[in-house]
Amino acid sequence: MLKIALAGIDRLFAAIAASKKLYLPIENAGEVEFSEYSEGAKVRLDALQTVKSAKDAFFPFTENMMQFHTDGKNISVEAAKRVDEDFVVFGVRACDARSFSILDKVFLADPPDSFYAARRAHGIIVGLACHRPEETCFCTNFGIDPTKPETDVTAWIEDGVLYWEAQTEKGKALTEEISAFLEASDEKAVEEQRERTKKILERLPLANLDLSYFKTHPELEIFKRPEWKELSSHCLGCGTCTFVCPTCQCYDIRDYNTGHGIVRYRCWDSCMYSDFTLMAAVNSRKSQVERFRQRFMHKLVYNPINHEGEFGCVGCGRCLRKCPISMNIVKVAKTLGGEQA
Amino acid sequence: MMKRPEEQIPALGVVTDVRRDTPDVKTFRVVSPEGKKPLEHMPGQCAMLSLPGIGEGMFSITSSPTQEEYMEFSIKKCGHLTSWLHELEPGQMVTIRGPYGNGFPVETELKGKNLLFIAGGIGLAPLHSVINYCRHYRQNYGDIEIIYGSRSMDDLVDIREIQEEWEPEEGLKVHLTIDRPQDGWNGHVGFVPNYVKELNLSLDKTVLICGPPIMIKFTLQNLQELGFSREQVYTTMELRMKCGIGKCGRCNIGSKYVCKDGPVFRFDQLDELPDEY
Amino acid sequence: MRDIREKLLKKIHELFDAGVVDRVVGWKAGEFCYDVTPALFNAGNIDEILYDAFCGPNQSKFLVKGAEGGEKKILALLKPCDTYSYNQLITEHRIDPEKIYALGIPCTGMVDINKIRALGISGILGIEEDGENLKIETLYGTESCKKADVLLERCLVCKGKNHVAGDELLIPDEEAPEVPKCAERMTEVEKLEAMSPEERFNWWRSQLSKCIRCNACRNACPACTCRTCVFDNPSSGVSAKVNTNDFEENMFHIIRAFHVAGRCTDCGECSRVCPQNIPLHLLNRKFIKDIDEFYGEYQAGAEPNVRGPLISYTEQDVEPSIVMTRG
Amino acid sequence: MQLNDTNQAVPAESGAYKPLIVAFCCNWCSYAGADTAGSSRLSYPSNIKIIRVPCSCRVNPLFILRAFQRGADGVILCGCHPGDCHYTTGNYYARRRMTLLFSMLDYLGIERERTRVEWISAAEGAKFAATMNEFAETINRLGKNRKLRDLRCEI
Amino acid sequence: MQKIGVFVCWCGSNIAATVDVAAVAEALGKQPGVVYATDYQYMCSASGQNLIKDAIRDYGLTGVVICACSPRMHEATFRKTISSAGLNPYMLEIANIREQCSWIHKDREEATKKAITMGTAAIAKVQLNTPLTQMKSPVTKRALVIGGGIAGMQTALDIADAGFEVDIVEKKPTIGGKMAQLDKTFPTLDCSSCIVTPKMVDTAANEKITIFSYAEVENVTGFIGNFKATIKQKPRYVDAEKCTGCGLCTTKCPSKKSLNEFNMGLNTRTAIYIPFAQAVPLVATIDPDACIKLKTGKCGLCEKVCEAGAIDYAQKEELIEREYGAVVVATGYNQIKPVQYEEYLYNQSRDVVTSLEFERLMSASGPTAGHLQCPSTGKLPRHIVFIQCVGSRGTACREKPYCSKVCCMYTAKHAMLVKDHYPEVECTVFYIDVRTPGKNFDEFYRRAVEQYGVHYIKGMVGKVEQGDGCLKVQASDLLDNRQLHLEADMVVLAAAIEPDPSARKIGTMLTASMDTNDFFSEAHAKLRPVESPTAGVFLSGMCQGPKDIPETVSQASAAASKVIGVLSKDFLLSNPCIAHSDPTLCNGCSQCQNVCAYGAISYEDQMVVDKGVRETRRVAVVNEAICQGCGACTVTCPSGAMDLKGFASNQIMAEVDAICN
Repeated sequence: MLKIALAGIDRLFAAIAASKKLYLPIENAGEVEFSEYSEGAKVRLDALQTVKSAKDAFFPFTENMMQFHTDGKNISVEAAKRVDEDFVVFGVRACDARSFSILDKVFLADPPDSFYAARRAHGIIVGLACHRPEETCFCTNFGIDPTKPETDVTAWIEDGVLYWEAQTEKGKALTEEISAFLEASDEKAVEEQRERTKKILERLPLANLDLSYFKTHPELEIFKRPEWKELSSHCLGCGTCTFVCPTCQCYDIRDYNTGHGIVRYRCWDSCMYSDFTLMAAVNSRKSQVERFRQRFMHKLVYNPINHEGEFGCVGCGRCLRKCPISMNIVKVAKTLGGEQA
Repeated sequence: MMKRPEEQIPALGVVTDVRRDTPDVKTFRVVSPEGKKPLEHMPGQCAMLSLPGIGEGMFSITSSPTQEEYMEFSIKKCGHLTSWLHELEPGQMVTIRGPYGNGFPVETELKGKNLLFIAGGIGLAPLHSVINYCRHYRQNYGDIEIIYGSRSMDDLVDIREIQEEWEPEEGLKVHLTIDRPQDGWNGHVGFVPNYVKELNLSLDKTVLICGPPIMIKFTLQNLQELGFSREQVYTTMELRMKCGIGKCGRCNIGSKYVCKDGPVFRFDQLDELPDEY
Repeated sequence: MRDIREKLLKKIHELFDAGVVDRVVGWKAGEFCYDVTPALFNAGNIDEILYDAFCGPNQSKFLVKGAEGGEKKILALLKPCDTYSYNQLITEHRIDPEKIYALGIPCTGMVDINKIRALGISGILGIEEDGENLKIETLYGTESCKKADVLLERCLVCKGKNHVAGDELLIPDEEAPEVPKCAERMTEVEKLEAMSPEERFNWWRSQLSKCIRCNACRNACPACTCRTCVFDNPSSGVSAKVNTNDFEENMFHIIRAFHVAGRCTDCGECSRVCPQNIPLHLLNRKFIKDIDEFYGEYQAGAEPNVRGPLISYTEQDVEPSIVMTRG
Repeated sequence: MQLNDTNQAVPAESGAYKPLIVAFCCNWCSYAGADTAGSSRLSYPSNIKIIRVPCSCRVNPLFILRAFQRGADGVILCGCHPGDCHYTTGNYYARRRMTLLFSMLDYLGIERERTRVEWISAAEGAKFAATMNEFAETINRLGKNRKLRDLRCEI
Repeated sequence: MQKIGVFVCWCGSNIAATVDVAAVAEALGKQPGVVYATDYQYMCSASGQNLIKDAIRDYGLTGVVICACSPRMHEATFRKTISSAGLNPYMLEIANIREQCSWIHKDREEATKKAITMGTAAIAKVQLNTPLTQMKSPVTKRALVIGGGIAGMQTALDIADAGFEVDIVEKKPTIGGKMAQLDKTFPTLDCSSCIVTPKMVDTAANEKITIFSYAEVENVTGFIGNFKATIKQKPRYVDAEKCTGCGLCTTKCPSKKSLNEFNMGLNTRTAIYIPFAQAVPLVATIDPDACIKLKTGKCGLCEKVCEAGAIDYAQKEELIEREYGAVVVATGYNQIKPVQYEEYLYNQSRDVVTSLEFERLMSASGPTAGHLQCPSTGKLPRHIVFIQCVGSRGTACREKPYCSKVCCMYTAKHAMLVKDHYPEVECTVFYIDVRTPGKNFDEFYRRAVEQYGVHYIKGMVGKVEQGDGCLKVQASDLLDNRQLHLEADMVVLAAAIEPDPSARKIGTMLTASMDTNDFFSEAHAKLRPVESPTAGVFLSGMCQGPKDIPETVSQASAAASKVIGVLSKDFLLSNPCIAHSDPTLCNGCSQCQNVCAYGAISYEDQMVVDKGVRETRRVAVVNEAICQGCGACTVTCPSGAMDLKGFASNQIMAEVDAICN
C-alpha cells in the first residue's frame, strides 16, 4: 500500500493530467460531477456522490458516431474516431465501479459496442472507498463492498492522507508512472477505517433489502402485478432517475443536419419518456404505467434473467434523492416484494 | 455468419431499382457501391436502412439469401422515413447495416418439414425470403403451401412473381384471397383466418405466419382449433428496433430483445413473455 | 401540522361519506421522513394520507390527466400557492373544475431536503419540528437547523395564506396561521441584472452547463402541460433528447421559460425538482419582473379566466429597445 | 472551463469577416419598405438577408434562436408601425414577445445589441436602408456571435 | 423531394447589370432537388412565362423558384403562369434579387453571391411547400362608402348605377364635402355649387343609395365580401323623417354664437342649424354643445315653432349593424390651420386668411354674400398678397413634406376672380414654383399673369406685420435677389392640405395601411392606385393623396369599378395561406383564440389518435374563411400545433438555415 498526503494531491493530479485525460469529481455551480481536470478546478474527493454517475466517462451523455456528406444521390460516411488514448477516472465509488460490470454485459456482449469498448480499454479507474455513507445507500444488498471498490486502483482517504493500492495490471502501470509522488505505507489506517465503515453500513436503514421475490417468481407474474398502476400514478415521465442511474444504458440515435453534413450521434434516452418506443406513429408502450413497469422490470427481473442473476441496480441511492416525486426502486421493490421479507 | 468489423457504422448501398407493388408498397433493389450484394443474411433477418438526416429504420430483407446479385426490401409507406424512401429514384444511395435478428431456423428446425406460410398484406415481406430460400433448396423441405391475403387485389405484394413463378411450380400450392369482392378477381374472397379453416389443412405442417397482429391472433386461434399446436407455429415480431444490437433498450418484450433474440419466435416461446411490451 | 392532518382526514372522510368524491390526491409516507410521494388514495386507505412539512410538490398538474376516469369527483388538496396553478389550469382549459372537488388546506411552509443536505447534514434518519427549529437525527449524531433556513424557495417568498380558488376551505384563511415572508422575490434577479453581461453570461453558463436535460423541470411544471412538447416533436425542427452543446442548453431553457412567460405562477417546482439544483426559477422570475415593470403588476393564476400579458397588449407598450436603454 | 476564450466576441477585422444578419420583414410594411429602398437604389450591406413573413407576429423566438444557432451575428425584426399593422394587432403582440425575449437574452449575458426591432412602413425606404446600415455597423462592431452559436454548424 | 425549376430573370439590365444571372442559375442548378435552372431576359414577358410553362411540362417540375423582382410585383403573375401549366399556384417561391439585391448593390461579385443565397433560401422553402387551395366565400352585394364628399358621392353613384346597393356614411350633417364650400373651380371657372349640388340631389334620390349623414363608422370586422360594420348614428335631436327643412327653427333659435363650419368659422350660426341652403339631407340639426335646452333644460323654442313636430330632444345615439362586400374610403382632407405660422400673423389678424376661408369670402353663399371685404374693416382691399406653399413641401416638423398640388391653380383662380370683379385690386402671389401640369392649367395660369396682371414673385414671404391700417409684408424676390416691403390689406395663405383626422381611426379599423402622412397607402403605387393593401378596401379621392376635382372624380369612378368587380362576383376565392391546427398537438388552451384579431379560432371536441392513444380532446379549429393568415396564433401556441400554410415554421427555419449556411 502506498500513500500521499492530501495536501499535495494537486501535484499528483497535475502529473496524471500531464500525460492523460483525468476525470475527477469537480464542483461547478454548487454541484459535483466527473469533469476533466484543469488547474484550479474545485476537486471534491469528499463528495460521496456526483449527480450523474461515473458511467458518463464510458458511455457519455452524447457522442458523435459518424458524419455523412451528401452530394446529389451520393452519400459518404465517415466514422467518428474512437477513444485511442488512456484516460483516468479518479474517485469512483464502489457502487459506480460495479455499474461498469453491469454495463459491460450489455455493451460488450456480441456484437460489442465499439465506442464503449474503446473507452473501457483505455480507461483506468481509480476507486475511492466510502467511509461516510448516506441513509440512501444500499449497495451492500448487491454484494458491493463500499470500503473497497472493485477498480484498477483503490484509494482510501483517512485523516488527510490518501492511501493507494493498485488492484489490476492497468492500475499497477498507472502506479508505476506516478510512483514518484507516492510513498509506502502500512494498511493499518485503511483497515481501521474499513472496520468503522462496516459498522455504519450495518446501521443503514436500507441495509437489509429483500429482493429474493424478483428472482424466485416468474417474470409474467411480476409483470402482471396490479400495484404497478398505483406505483406509477404520479410518475412525471421525466428522465431524472434514468439519467442519474449508473446502470441505465438506453440510448437514442439521432441525425443532425449541420448545413454542411449530417452528424449521426447517440445520446442518453429514457424508457420513462412517452416517445421512447414511438416509431412511425406506432407506440408499443403507450401509457406511463407500461413505461414505469418496463424500467423496474428491467432492473429487477430482466437483468437477473439475462445476466446470471445480477440486478440492474448497484444501490447508489441517486434515484432516491433525485426523483421529483420521491418514487424509486426501493419503494417499488418493497411494494412488490415486501411480503417475501 | 459474416460479420463486419464496424457493427454500428453502416455501409453504403445504391438503390438500383424501385418497383411499385401496391399503392403503398414499393420494393427497392439495393447493391453495394461496387455493384455486389451489400451483405449476407439468413431468411427472416432484417437490415437497417437509412437516409442521412431523415432517419434509420429496420426492414425485413425480402430477397432470398440465394439471390447472389442484390438484396431487396419491400417497404410500406407508413411514416417519415418510409415516405422519403418512397420518393427515391434509382441511383440514390442509402446506408445499410445488418443483418440483424435470428431469422427462421431454415437449416435446423424447419429442415425436412412440410411448410405452411400464412401472410397478410406487407407481412409477406419477411416470408418471401424464406419461401424463395426453400424453393431454391427444394430437396430439403417437404410440401410447401402458401396462404396469402390482402385487402384487395391491388394490395397483394409481388403478385407477378407469385403468379408467374410460384403458382406453376410443382409441389408448391398457393392460395390467394382478398378481403372483399372486386371486379376482375376470380379467386377466393374472405379474411385469411377464415380461409385457413376452409382449406382442409393437414396437421403435419410447420407454420410460418406474418401479418397484422389481429390477423395473426385469429389465424393462430383457428389453427389451434384445427389441431395445430403452438410449437408448430413461428412468427416474426413487429420491427420496433433502433440499434439492432440489443443495447439501446427499446425492443424488449419482457426479458427478450426482438432485435437480438427475435424477431422470429415460436408461439410457445412467446407464451412465456408478457403480451404487452 | 398534526392537528391540521387530523382535521384534514376527518374532512376527507366526510367528503367520501357524503359521496362527493371517490378518490383523493394526497401524500404518502416514504422510506424516510422526507421522501413523501404524491399518491392517489381511495376510500380504503384514506388514513394513510400524510400532511407534514415535506408535502411540498405542487399537485395541481396531476389533475390534468389524473382527474379522468372516476365515477365521482376527485378530491384535490390545495395549499394556498397551489391554487394559483389551479386557476391558471382552469383558464387554459387544461383541467375541468367540474370533475374536481378542490379543498383548500393551510400551509406553514414546506421544507426543502436539499437545503438541509446543503448545510452538510448527511445520513438523515429523522426530522422533527421543534418550534422554529428542526431537530435532525442522523447516522452521525443529532443536528439541528432553523426551519426558516431550509424552506422551499417558494415558501421564502410565500404568496400568503389566502387560497384564490377551490370549492371549500379546511379552515378559513383568516384563521390560518400567518406565513412569514422570508425573502424578497426579485433579489436574486436583481443581483444578476447588476452584473456585467460577461459575468452574467459566465454565471448562467456554469449553471446551465449542469443541465442533463432530464426534463424534470418541464414535466413537473404546472404550466408546461403541452401534450407534446416542441422539444419532443420531431417535426418541430428543434426536437432533441439531450443538449449536445451550449447552444442547446441555452435554447431549451430560454424557450422553456418563454413558453410559460405570463403563465408561470412562480411556484418554483422547476428549481425544486432539478437534480442539478439549477435555479431555473430565476429565468421565470426574470420574465415576471419584466412583465410587472413593462406591462403592470401581474400574478398568473390570481384569478381564473384572465388574459395573460403575452396574449394582450396596449397601444402604448414599451418598445423592445427598452432593453438597450434601461441601463 | 474555457468559456472565456471561446465565447468572447471577436471584433470583425477590417474586411476579413463579414457578419451575417437576418432580417425578418413583414410582408405589408417592412418588406415593401425594403422594396421601396430598392426602387430608390438605397444601398445597405449585402450580408443582410431578408426573410419575408406575413406579419411581425409570425416570428417565433425559435426562429431568432435558430438564426443565431446557424451562424447569424445579428437578427432584426421589422414590422408595420404600431397601429398600422395590416392585421390590426399583430405587431403589438410581436412587440411584447420581442421585448421579453431580448430582455431574456440580455439577462443571459448575450450582447443585447445583436437583436433589434424596427417599425418600418412601406413608404420608408430611406428608413429601411438607414436602419440596416446602422444595424450592420453595430454588428460589425460587436463582431462574430460566439455566445449563442452552435459549434456543430461551424465549418 | 420536389423537382424544382429555377428561373433567373435578367429584368433587362435591371438585374443582369449587377448580378451574373448565368452564374446564379448555374449555382442554383446544383442545389438538391433542382432539376432545371435557366436565366432569361424578362421572365414576366409572354415568352418568359412560356419558358416556365414548358419547363414545368418537360421536366415534370413540382416546385418553381423565380429569381426576379419583388414578389409584391409579380407573385400573382407567376402563380397564374405555373397554374396554367398544371402546377398548384402555391408551389412557387420568389427570390427578390432586384429590389433587395441588384438595385442596392454595386459590386457584381457580392450581388451575385447574395442572389445565390437568396435563391438557395427560396429553394429550401419551396422544398417544403405544399399545394394549397383557395377557399370560396360568398359576397354581400352592398358597398360601404365612408365620406360623402364629391369622391364618395361619385363612387356611390357609379356603384349604384351598376345596380348594387351602397351606403354612404358622412360624419357631417350634410353630404357635399369640401366641394360644396368652393366658389368656382379651375380651370373653367364654373360655379362649384352648380355642379356639386345636382350630384348631391342625385345621390339622395338614387334608390340604391342610403345616406347615413351625421353618422360615423364605429367598427368594421370581417374581410372582403363579408364585412360587418357598426355605424354610429349621432343624435340630431331632429326627426329627419319629419323635418321639412323649412328653416323656421333656425331663425328663432336664441343661441346664435356658434361658429359656422360651412363658412370656415367666418361667421356664426344658431344652435339648431341647416349647414347651407342646398344641404342634403335638408334637415336641421341641433348642436348639443350650443343648445340651451340640451344644456340647461330650459328654452325649447325650436320645438314650439316646428310645425312638423320634428324636434326630439330625447333622441339617442344609435348603433346600426350593416353588412358589406366592399368598403370605399373617401374621407377627404382638411386644410391645416396655419396657427403655427406666427410670422404670417394668422392668429392675430383677421385679414390673414387661408385660401379655403378666402373661398368662402368670395362665394355668393358665403358670409359676405360674395362681396370682397377685408374681414377686419369690411372695406374692399386694395392689395391682396397670396402666399404659396404654407406648410407644404417643407422639411421642418410643422411642415408637410409633400406638395399639396391644388394650391397653385386655386391661387391663380382666386387672383383672377378678384381681378375680374375688382380690377383695381392689386394681387401679388409669392411662390416657390408654379406647378401647372394638367389640361388647360398652364394656359389658365398664364391668363392670370398676362391677361389679368396678377403679380407673380418667386420668393418667400419672411414676415407679415400689422401696420397702420394695413399689413406689412416683408418678402424676398429671388429672381431679382432683393428684399421687398409691401403693404397689403389681405393676406391669403395657401395652407397645406392634410388627410381628415378621422382617417387614422378608420385606417386602423379597416386594417388598411397608411403612409407617414396619414394618407392611405395604395396596394401598388402604379398598378393598383385605388386599392388599399387590405382586400376589399378601396380608396377614393383626397384620402389617398392631394388631387384636384377631376382627378378625384376619376379615382372615385375607378374605385367604384373595382367595387363593382367585387360585388358582381357571387363567390370570392380567399387567400389559402392561413393558419391550421394539428389536433394531435393542440392543448386546447385557448391562448391562440385570445390573440386572433379576426375571431377565426373556435374549439371543438375531436377524436384524436396521438402516439397510439385514441381519445376525445378539446382542440382549436380555424375558420378558413375568416383567417387572414397573420400568424399571431402560431407563436402564441407553445406546442407548435398552430402553423401557417405558406409560411410554415419549418419553411421559415429552412430559409434561416439556407441563409446562415
